[in-house]
Amino acid sequence: MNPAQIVEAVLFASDSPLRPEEISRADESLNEDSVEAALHQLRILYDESERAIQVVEVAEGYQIVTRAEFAPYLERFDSVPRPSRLSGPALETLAIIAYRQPIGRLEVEYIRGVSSAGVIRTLLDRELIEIVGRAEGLGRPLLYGTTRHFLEHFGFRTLDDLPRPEELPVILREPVSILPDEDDEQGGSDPDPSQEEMTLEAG
Amino acid sequence: MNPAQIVEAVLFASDSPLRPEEISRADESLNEDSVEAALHQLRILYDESERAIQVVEVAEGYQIVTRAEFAPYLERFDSVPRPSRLSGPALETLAIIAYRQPIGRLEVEYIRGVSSAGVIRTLLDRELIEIVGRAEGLGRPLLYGTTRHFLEHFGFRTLDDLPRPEELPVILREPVSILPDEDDEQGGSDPDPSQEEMTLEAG
Amino acid sequence: MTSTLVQPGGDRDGILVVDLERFQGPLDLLLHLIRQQDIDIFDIPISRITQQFLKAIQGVAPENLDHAGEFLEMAATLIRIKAQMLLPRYGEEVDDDPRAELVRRLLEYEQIREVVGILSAAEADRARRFIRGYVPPRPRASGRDQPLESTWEEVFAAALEVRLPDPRDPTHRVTTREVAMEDKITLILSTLESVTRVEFRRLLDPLLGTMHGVMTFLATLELGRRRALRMRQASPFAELWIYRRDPSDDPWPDDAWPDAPGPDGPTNHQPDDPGGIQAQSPTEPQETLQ
Repeated sequence: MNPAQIVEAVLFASDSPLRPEEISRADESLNEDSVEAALHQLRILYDESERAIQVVEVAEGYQIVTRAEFAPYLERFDSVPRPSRLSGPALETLAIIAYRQPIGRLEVEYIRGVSSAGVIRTLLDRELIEIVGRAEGLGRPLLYGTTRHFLEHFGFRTLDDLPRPEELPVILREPVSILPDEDDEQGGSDPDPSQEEMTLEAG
Repeated sequence: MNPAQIVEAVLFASDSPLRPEEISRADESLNEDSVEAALHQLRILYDESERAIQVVEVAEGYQIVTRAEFAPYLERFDSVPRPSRLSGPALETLAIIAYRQPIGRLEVEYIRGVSSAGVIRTLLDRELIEIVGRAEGLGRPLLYGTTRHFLEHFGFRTLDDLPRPEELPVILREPVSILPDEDDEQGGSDPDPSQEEMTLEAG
Repeated sequence: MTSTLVQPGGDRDGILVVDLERFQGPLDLLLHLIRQQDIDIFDIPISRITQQFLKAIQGVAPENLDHAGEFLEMAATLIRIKAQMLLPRYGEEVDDDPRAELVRRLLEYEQIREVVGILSAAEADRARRFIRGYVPPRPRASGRDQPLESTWEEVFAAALEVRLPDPRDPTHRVTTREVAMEDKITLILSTLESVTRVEFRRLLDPLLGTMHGVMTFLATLELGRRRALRMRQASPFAELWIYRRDPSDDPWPDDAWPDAPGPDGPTNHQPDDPGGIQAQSPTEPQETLQ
């Protein structure tokens, strides 16, 4: 049994992504480094032998999944379980929580402009978000953050896979208005809400 | 996409074994014979490349499983104890149950302000709490209390050893009722904790 | 500088006819109006946008629109900004512009919409990669066999943090639901079960915020439409009275309620609720409304 085989067996038998240190529990001969090396070997093997499955890095771990180009074949089968897609409000709420975590419900609602208790409950139920603490101050409101399952659902390795706030295009913002010292070109009296307030703070 | 790749993808993603005629539904180019040939090809490929997985034929059709000789690794993977810590919600719930036992889920949820079924299950799973009885009244809800294992793990001889200093919230220190309206102002009306939502006049 | 777009279905004022159901909320609608007309976000013509916003939400029955209260609240905000714009401005400071906070929120919301696009694309891509369908059940290590690293100190620290929401503490009011008109209808109907008339103002809880007030008013109008109650106002800005409308009752009785409101009257809005705790709807996260 070589490490790549053991890693393959463990990944194959798991129903969720596994971190290298988790995989290494399968045998004393393994450690995090040897698992990483075996994973690398396995990825190359799958690629070179043109397999329909591949090893992907997701949710801080590794998982075997089918290659995207086989989706049309698989969608024909009732026996192939498909994850359900999230609604617009759910995606919007997740977007805010992902960038602003830890964040309370009232702040989410202010950013969205609509009440969000129901959608937050749905996201909690689906384990896409979790309660990560309580804020200080009045009533100590609950704070929410994204889960590992959130990463898995969207195929992200870590939260860093999301673009940083400054990388997000803001369509409404005119290029000139980004620079505060060019205010005058916008026509004098135009207010320029302070730039630092406009960007999301990743957290 | 060759037939062996399609068959591999379908077998991998299906949640039940599939017969060749079922597999052939994946693509018009396939039929029972070409699927059989592809299955044969796949079995040889897995054997020759010494994979940890194999294609097996069971009563209901074909499926991909890990080879028997890897079972010890998987068992070990499952059984190697993972040291773990209780999450914030689990700690809070355990504290409430420890001090207010026997206590039902709804009462825990009322105190915590959030649904607690999942975290109670975790604590049951860890044998830190157990079902100790049922309450009287509607639905006879289950009541939870801490286990011997709880006492052993945290180093208490009996529950009387739990510290109850002044700074402990009254709700945990004393067996006060959590039902909010048992004082005279309410004129002996039925307990109705939801009234804070609906009270007509601000206090 | 802006050419007003007249879309199919647009009326002769050039005001866009929009399908409100498409929008996630008032900010989404505002962004749409701004984007459609190529408006400079830093110089929003508040008067025009307000008019268009009101036109867009006008005539939509509240029960047909999610978040009707929030749309109305935004309309109120726009009208307030419009009024403030008419006031003489002292200096040209950013803070002086009544539109500044709205602009900030719009830009922030625009970024969120960008992120939604990214998440949506990532989700679609991920959905094309299938995980293993069948994983045979294997014996799982019992939780008890996992070494537990948590200490009593941690449990005790959590115990010290436990806070019971006290319903009589006005600084610690718990709201468990989003503002739903259905709740307000229940509130009004249950109030009118114990009394035959009530001042509208008494239905409002100043601690619950504008949205609850708007919803309560919408609920009143809706019940009026359903002929479940009557409204009476002696003169503009006078107290609005709401009367129970029940064919078996004298519609205008001299009830003692306005003179002697008992604490156990209107608060018992769910007299049939059996369990007390159940009424709290504990499956929902509770937070304090500030």
